[in-house]
Amino acid sequence: MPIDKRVASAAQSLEGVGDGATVFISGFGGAGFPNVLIRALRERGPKNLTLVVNSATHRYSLTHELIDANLVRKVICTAARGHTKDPSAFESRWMEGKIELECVPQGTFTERIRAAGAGIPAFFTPVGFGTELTAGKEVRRFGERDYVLEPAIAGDLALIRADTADRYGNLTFRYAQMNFGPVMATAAKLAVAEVRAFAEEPIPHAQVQLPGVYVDRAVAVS
Amino acid sequence: MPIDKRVASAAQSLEGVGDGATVFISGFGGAGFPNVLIRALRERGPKNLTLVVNSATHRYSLTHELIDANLVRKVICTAARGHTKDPSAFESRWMEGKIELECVPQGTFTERIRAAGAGIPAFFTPVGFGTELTAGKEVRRFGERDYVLEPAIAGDLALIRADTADRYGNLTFRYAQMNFGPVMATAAKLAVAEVRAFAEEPIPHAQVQLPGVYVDRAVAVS
Amino acid sequence: MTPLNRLQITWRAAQDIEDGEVVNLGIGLPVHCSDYLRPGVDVVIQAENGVIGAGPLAAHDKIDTDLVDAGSRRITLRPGASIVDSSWSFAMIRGGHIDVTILGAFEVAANGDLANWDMRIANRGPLVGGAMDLAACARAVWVIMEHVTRKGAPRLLERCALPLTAVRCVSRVYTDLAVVDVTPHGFLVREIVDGMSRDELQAKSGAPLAFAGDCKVLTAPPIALPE
Amino acid sequence: MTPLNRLQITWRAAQDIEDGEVVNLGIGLPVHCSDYLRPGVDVVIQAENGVIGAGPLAAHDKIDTDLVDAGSRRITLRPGASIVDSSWSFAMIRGGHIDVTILGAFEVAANGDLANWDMRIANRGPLVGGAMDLAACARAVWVIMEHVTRKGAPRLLERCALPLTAVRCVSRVYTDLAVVDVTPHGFLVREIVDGMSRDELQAKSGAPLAFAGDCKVLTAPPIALPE
Repeated sequence: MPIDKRVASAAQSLEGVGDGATVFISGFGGAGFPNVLIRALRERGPKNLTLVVNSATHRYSLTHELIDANLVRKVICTAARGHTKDPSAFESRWMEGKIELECVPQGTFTERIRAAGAGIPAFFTPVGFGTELTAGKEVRRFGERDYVLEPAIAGDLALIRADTADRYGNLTFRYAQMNFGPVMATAAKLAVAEVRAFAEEPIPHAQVQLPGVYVDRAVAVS
Repeated sequence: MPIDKRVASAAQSLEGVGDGATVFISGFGGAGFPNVLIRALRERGPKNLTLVVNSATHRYSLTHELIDANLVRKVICTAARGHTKDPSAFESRWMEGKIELECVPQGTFTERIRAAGAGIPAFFTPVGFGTELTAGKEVRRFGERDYVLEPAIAGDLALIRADTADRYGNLTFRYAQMNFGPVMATAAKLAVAEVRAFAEEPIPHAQVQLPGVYVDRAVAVS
Repeated sequence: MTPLNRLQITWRAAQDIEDGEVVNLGIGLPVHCSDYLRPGVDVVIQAENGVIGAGPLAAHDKIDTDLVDAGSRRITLRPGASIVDSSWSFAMIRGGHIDVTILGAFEVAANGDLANWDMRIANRGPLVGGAMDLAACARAVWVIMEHVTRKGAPRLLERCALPLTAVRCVSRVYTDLAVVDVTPHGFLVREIVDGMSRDELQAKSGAPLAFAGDCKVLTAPPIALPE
Repeated sequence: MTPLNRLQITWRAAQDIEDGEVVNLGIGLPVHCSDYLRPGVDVVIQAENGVIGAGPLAAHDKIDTDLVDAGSRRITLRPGASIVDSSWSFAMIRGGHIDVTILGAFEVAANGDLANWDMRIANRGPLVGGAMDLAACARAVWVIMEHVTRKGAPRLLERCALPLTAVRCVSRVYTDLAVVDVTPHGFLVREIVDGMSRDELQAKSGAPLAFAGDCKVLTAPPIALPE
């Protein structure tokens, strides 16, 4: 049967997602947030999620809705500070001890995700050495520098945003929309892309920015 | 001064390359060999080179000319077997003990190069565990699998082949020409690209396959 | 007793490739599996050099020297193909994104150990390429090989004698005489060619064989070998 | 004695950016350095979110919500720009491909330790972003900050009191009062504003200052702060 990864609705694209899932959510700097999928996930309502997302609260992302709905047990992120004067939904729950937080330097964050998708269980990095974010981690000297051993972060579900998808799941991205999307798709058991539009024809090979091999389902949202 | 990485000749693109350099050479499966640069390197004639190249002897590559000219002290590669019935220039010298050989699984080869360009001194991989190619290397169990610690491979010079370059050093590749080129460029102190042709205008951002940040010099060869 | 020829072994292996899988086919015999997929089966063929979606060989007048597979064959792209660099290609392999790889082999051990990269040929340099990556990391590793060596020595063994490619990786072996699964309890024969007894097959194997309750006859349509 | 205002500090730092460099400018004040490059200096501005070659802010009628920098500002691309994913972007940073990063800071220690990510604000979550990656891995890490806190406490210290961003990473500090190099022997003042004595500057610093033999007057052209 010819490969076809396009599905009809965001709800359908999340079939099989259950409680306790580790969920990647793409987006950075205001671009690439899969907001339709985030809302569909909230409506689906799986509990005890671990979110792996650059920012626990970004003004252009709907990530906070998952937190507001009490679906989230833990957040792994690089930015946990809200953007308003008052504490965010995340910050309130975190201070109350209801949500666990792991704050990770951004390059380590993306490399740990890439590592999971690339079959690497752990790698050494100079980033974070001597800081409290790597307290307790294994340290080793290579040459004249000190490095920290960082483990991969694998996930159950990746929600990413792209511009177009073809039937094979190949993706193109607009400008800075790419950010964490590609590596998140590689590291999740189920990778779902929301796209502006489906490409009617296969995307020409030189325009593909993420091979469909990594994308399980795609849904067009406009 | 506006950035301009284009140089007039292959000879000029190798200025500063000296004895003892570790040299990456791209190319795999018949595509992406920087043969004009390889010949220019032979003509320049630095001695005691370490070549980091997928194949010590590929029928479409001129790598063997560097070996024939006795410029090579060591080869790090994934394929050290010639393609003719008789031993290759490399194999003869290797058997005579004149050239050192490090044979590396291909995914480990490219990941070790990527690691150098990405600031990672070492990473764990499952590939090669329990084989003679990883004998003596540090082994560690993560979950239910055994992994080997592999170090980065950094270089002094990368010779890579691409299709077009613009003044900023941005590159495009044709089909399978890409292979090791991008990671090799990231891991070398001096990255030189030979291209079919210079692009008169800046390459549109979505068509750039390797950012010019990684390319120091580009030479058009046709 | 009619052993399968080399292309028939390839055909047999290809019958087990499932719709929608991502498949990497080893250099040499395994690449021919793409010619024998079951009707209607759509797969993505990954080549280590970064071609994701390799198509058939290029016609002579359509050859492009930049469009090659890992075996330097001039190929085409199937619809939906893309091309990545070696770093992505092997991240894909090592990360477990290849559903099946089909590889040639010299020896397979009863615990799934594979020896397929180094025959210890005198006076020749080693050649490992992507063999270790594929063997260690594809979700399923299938082997295509003659059941015995040219000298008649078994290739299914208690332990590999040749240098290993990867440990405990092979799940299934297709030979000219049988289809053999590698299970936690050792080799389990799923199919055996017509006219060969179980004892005869065992005699050509270097490790104990168990036979599946529903052990079938291994058959393949006639396929002529090229001259 | 006329301390530099915040934009003048930015201007001063920008004067030291060399032609052809790859530069990452921190969120907040440092991004303004791109407005004050010396005439003829051509650089590549890298943003952590993957924009390689960020240009000026987009005009109001040219805004594209997908074209942003790491600070969510709607920007443009300069000629020759490209865009990579976060994995490549941070590989570029961690791999030492950024010639200079200019960052804001709370504290800098005499050994180059930097504290710029966590002020320990009560009831707020931590925010590290790419600060640790840039501080640990850019070839040169320059800091822009007021010489003292709002309460008058020094920010140049023997040891940082706030949580570290990276150890031994800062090479130069631009303040409203001075330009200070971090050397193996501690702080070395290169420039000091007119009318301020060395003793006065020392009194506003929490670690010993040495003064360069050719210590100059720190000056900047008038730049009005926005309302």
